[in-house]
Amino acid sequence: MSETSENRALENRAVPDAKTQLDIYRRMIRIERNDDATRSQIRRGRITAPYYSARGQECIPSAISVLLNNDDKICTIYRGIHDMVAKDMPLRPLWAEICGRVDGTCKGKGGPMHLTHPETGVMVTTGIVGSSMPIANGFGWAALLDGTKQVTVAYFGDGASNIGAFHEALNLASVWKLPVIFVCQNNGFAEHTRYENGTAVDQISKRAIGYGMPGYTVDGNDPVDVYAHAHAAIERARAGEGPTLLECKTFRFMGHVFGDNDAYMTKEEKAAAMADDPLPKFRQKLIDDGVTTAEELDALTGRIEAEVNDAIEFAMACEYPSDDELRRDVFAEEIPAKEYMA
Amino acid sequence: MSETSENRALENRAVPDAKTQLDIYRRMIRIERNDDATRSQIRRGRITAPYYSARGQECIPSAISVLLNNDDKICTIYRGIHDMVAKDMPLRPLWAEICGRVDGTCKGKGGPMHLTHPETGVMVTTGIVGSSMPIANGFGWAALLDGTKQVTVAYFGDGASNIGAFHEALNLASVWKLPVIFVCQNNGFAEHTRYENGTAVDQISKRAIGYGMPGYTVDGNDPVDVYAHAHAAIERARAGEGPTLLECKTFRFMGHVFGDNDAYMTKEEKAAAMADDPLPKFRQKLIDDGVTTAEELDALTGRIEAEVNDAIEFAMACEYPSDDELRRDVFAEEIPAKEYMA
Amino acid sequence: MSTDTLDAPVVETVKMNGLQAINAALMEAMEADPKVLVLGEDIADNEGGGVVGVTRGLSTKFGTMRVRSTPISEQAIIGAAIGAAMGGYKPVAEIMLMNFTTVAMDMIVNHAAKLRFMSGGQSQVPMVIRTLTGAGNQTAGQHADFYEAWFCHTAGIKVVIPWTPADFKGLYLSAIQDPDPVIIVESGKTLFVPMDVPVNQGPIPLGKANVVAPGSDITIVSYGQMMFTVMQAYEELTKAGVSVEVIDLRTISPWDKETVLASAEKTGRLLVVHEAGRNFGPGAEIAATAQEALFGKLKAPVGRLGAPYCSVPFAKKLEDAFLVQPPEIIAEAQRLVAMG
Amino acid sequence: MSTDTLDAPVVETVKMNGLQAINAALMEAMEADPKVLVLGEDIADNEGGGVVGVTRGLSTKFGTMRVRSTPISEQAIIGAAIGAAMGGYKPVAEIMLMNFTTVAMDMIVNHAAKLRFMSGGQSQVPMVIRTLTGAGNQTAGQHADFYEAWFCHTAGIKVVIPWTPADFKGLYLSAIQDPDPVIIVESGKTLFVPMDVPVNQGPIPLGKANVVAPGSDITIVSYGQMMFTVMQAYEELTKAGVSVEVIDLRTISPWDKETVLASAEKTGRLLVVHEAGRNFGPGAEIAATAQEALFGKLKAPVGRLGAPYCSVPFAKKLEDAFLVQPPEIIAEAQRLVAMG
Ligand SMILES: Cc1ncc(C[n+]2csc(CCOP(=O)(O)OP(=O)(O)O)c2C)c(N)n1
Ligand SMILES: Cc1ncc(C[n+]2csc(CCOP(=O)(O)OP(=O)(O)O)c2C)c(N)n1
Ligand SMILES: [Mg+2]
Ligand SMILES: [Mg+2]
Repeated sequence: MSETSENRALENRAVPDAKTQLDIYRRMIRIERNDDATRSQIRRGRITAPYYSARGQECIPSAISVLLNNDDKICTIYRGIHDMVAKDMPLRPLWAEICGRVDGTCKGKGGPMHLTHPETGVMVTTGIVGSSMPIANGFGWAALLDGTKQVTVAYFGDGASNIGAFHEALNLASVWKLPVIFVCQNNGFAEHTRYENGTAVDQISKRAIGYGMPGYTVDGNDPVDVYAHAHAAIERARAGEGPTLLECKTFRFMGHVFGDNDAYMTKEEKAAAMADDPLPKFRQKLIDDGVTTAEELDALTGRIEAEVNDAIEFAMACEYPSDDELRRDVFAEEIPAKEYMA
Repeated sequence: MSETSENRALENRAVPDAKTQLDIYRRMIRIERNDDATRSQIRRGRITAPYYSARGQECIPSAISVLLNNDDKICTIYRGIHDMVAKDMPLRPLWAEICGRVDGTCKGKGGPMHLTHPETGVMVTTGIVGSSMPIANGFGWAALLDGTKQVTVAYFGDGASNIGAFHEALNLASVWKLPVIFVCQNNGFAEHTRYENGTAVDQISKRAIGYGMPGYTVDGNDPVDVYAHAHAAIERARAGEGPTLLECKTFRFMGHVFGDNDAYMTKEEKAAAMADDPLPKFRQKLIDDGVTTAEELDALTGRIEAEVNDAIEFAMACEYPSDDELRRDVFAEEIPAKEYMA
Repeated sequence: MSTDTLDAPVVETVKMNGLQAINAALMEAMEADPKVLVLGEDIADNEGGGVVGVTRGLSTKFGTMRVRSTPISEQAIIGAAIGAAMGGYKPVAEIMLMNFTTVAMDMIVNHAAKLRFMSGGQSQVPMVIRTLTGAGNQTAGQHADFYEAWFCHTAGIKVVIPWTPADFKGLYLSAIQDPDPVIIVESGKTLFVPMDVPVNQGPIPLGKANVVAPGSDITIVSYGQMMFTVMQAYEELTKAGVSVEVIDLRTISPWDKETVLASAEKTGRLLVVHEAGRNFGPGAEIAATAQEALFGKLKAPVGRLGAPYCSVPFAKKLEDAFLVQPPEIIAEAQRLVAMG
Repeated sequence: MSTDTLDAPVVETVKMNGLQAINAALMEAMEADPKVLVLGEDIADNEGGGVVGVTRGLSTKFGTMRVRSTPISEQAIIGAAIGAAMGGYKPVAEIMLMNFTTVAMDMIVNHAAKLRFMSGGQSQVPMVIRTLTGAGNQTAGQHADFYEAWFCHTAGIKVVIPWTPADFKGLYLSAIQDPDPVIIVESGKTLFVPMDVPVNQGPIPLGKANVVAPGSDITIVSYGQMMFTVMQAYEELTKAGVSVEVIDLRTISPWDKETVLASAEKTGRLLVVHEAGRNFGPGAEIAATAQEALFGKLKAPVGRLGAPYCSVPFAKKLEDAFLVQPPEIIAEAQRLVAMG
């Protein structure tokens, strides 16, 4: 798509091969099936937490995650389960967590907004707009000190690009040449506020100019476009050349939070956005390009549905955490029961 | 000087007429004489407060203030006495304040870092880096609601352009089209840190691109250049077209704070900067251009020195505030003596 | 939380929830005084009139110059409110949730609260900060904290946490016209439970506690949504023959020492209950003050109940354990009564 | 404040000021453990080694990858420290003055303090936040506040405020190796007054108070630069025949209840003195705890002295009136002793 005035168009556009495309699709459908199941469990009253669906945004973390190793890290936000699923976080502890069980990745103490799974690089999930970015820098600094080629991806929304933490983090990352990729999932809305009513620039990628780093506006619904730009950004980071800002344009089909009635958008714009649903489009392309067949994709979907169902059943069978958990993990050392209240 | 890539060069460069040039010079020499007196009083132990000299930066607020009306407002910072003096704040209450006397503009409770004088539009002086900008926006909003053509100038340093408040304030001002001029006095250092070691962009004015507002890098030691750009920014603001970012390049001759030994800069760069001292240069230009004579300028300086000396004498004769002041101005209603401690 | 409670019928006489009461107060204040402004994320009607609907209808009635939605920029929100307040207006700024005050603390603490003092009285900052918080909806560690103790410890800002819809109306009317900054915390359920509101509910003075129920054995002081829990305990204690005087503090800073101390002196026993953490919490100040003012006059030490020393947990079971529940209040009250 | 005190000779045995002691602790910690990092504004030697010189020499010795000067971006500073800590390092982050923690509260409170809990123990954030504050130099309303009460009220972060250079050395060594976030407040004069330091001063455990002087009539608890004032009062009180037990709290959260309560039980009287505001201040928690634990055992109410409810004023005369002075401590101690 378009690049900011300061940034030349991407010169070497990496193209995902057939296997990689299939892997991107696998991640996308895993996100979509998982999201669908989550909403259905909420409707049935089996989950009671607030839920921020990323339906419609599947392509972005999927096309990025195929370029990441297991030990590459992500810092994400309340609307971030898709980022984790794309990073191949296992579903059983994920579901146990969003159901508030002790076998959840955070023992039921964090819930969906604070899911954490260091084994797959899911380091921080935060509910404070803008806060994924400053922390991502710290992982970048650690990687430089360790002398590894690890990169960290910081995910955030378009609205988050207007908060102070964004600015401080991007400037610091650039001054320190940190291996961090700042990925803005621009879905056109911040809660109920339209992009242009909160953001004074037509493309968030232009803000990269102010930090002396490359910035690109990418079609977030096109796996090939996301892949090409993420590839360049990750290569740059691994080469020690510093951070990149990727603005990936997309849409969230389910509103801000489960139960949202979309009153702040028109039926037409929503319909237009949904017509650009990245999933069926990419599915068709894979078939049209001869990368795979409808049957194979259906089989894949079936396997993923089984994985999701298994995770749900696992979660529902888990125990709730003991009240003693309130005294644990406050500090490394458990707080003794007698001091509980103070 | 240069403009950012997104901003065309200024089209109609306003030129200060002879009278205006003289007025700019008057403000500059008033700043310089006042600063010199302040440092000498500190050396003599008659003032004990931390002092952030703006020696070298006289031109910026002087060339801007000739374009401001009395009811236009400024929000400035710890290094901001030059901004106030340029705005024609009277020197008696200023000196009484920095000497901690009850006749000071803040009754001795604020001191040099929090000088306030609404009668001349000196609304806020703050010691927190970056905080002049968000508050300036509020005055801008009030002016729009009042339907006046008042503008507000927010002064800040180059280092302050790296803090979150800068980002939030400039974005909001642009979205709301507020009549605010953001003036960065870029003196090349933030405390002891060189510009390029803290700031990831070669010109701060480029950050304006990220807020969809005009941004200019100006020679802060050239009154004619500052005047032209400030004129455009103020006209734009008064016309309801929104904010502008002006980066004015300059140097602070006296280091960060009184007593600074300049260990973090080279002798050569300091000498080079001082060779560009805006004061003697402008004085010579006024004489060369036939705007005035050396004698007239000397007489002006004499009058200003008398004003400064009068203010010092006034201040030194003032009373110290009563301890009851600790109970006053916490709230509009005075806290009763018996509740003093709680 | 439903977003539709604002549409519930508001009849001329009585029932209204907190959300409707605040909305009514804002409507009235904006109508009466053109200097009153409202700003915050999503607060105008184009953006749904606030995430839970508190500000619904205001921008349609008073226009988007007086009722402005903002970017997600809490420092800029509070900064704009400060400047507008100093410029002669009376802004009501929303920080969506109390945890998000953390990104605006400089503006609130170093500026809003201090500018009058630092300027020797020249600067006036008559603004209200509205913010919502409270556990009980499994929003976990970053969406339910009570930080009123921080603001009570900060000189120059008043702290109000109403319980009833009538108080919301009355305290909002006072806060908006107060010459100094006031932070009003909308505490969870208090927005959604309908109660009776006098038809022409006028201003209720800041700094005055409300004796909700008279009693003689023990004084229980609380505020915000914890008042619902206290009232449950009160019913049980009353049945058990314990005569409880219940005080709703309403304003936490400056708090109504006179009313609280007079009551504690009368009953001889004092228990403070809040949702904020017990450790270094607001109850500590009340207990410290009471033990000094009533030294030798109390029959038991001042009791304090508050959240344990940990973050707000996610799992419902843990959240229930985290929150002070009626049985704890009952047990603590009975323990204190049994002491002497 | 002179920036040259670091250059004063450090002899093998004894005298050292707080600044030199911290510098020695950082040197030792960085030498012994390659995971220790330092970051903050102006902290590397190119930038003068810190505004008052605390970090001088570190970057020259350990390089600017481990000792990094930062932009003026406190959120980014604390964020980078959090991520590095989770990534296996032990960062020591400087926030130049405590008032500037207000721009980083989200990172400190919602993240550093909570990540271990919210992740069910998976995330570890072993970091130290260093910050300087204190009135006495006419830096006025935005450069001298004590906010330790806020951090004590926040679960998951420890709060340390040393007085002596030896304590600085020992408490820093412990804090750097602590598995959890610790905020250490460098309190005004404590950086600049030389005192004796044991040559091989090792770690001093967090959470343990120090009984500085034994006594039998009253216990006075304090910390930070206010200890100097307390010691002046102590001398006078001793001369006047009042036997004072002085306790330097050192760690304010979690505080050493055992030592303080045992002392107060012994003397029967307790006075808490701090520079932070009295209202809703740290002393309230200590008083509230003591009145409960020692109900009926104290001969007088717990006394509290702290700053009045206003911003730090500029004029020297007002600053002196703002700060607790020895005569106030003496008068309050004698009042309490006279009570019973
Ligand atoms: C500091 C802060 N302010 C406000 C909020 C409330 N809030 C949660 S999500 C959100 C909108 C964020 O929009 P965007 O960044 O575009 O992300 P999206 O939700 O669209 O993915 C807001 C305002 C918050 N969580 N944190
Ligand atoms: C939030 C905050 N962080 C740090 C400081 C300490 N400090 C005071 S001035 C200063 C340097 C500011 O540099 P710049 O913005 O370039 O302004 P200058 O002093 O050069 O005029 C710093 C870091 C502060 N006052 N506020
Ligand atoms: Mg969005
Ligand atoms: Mg500078």
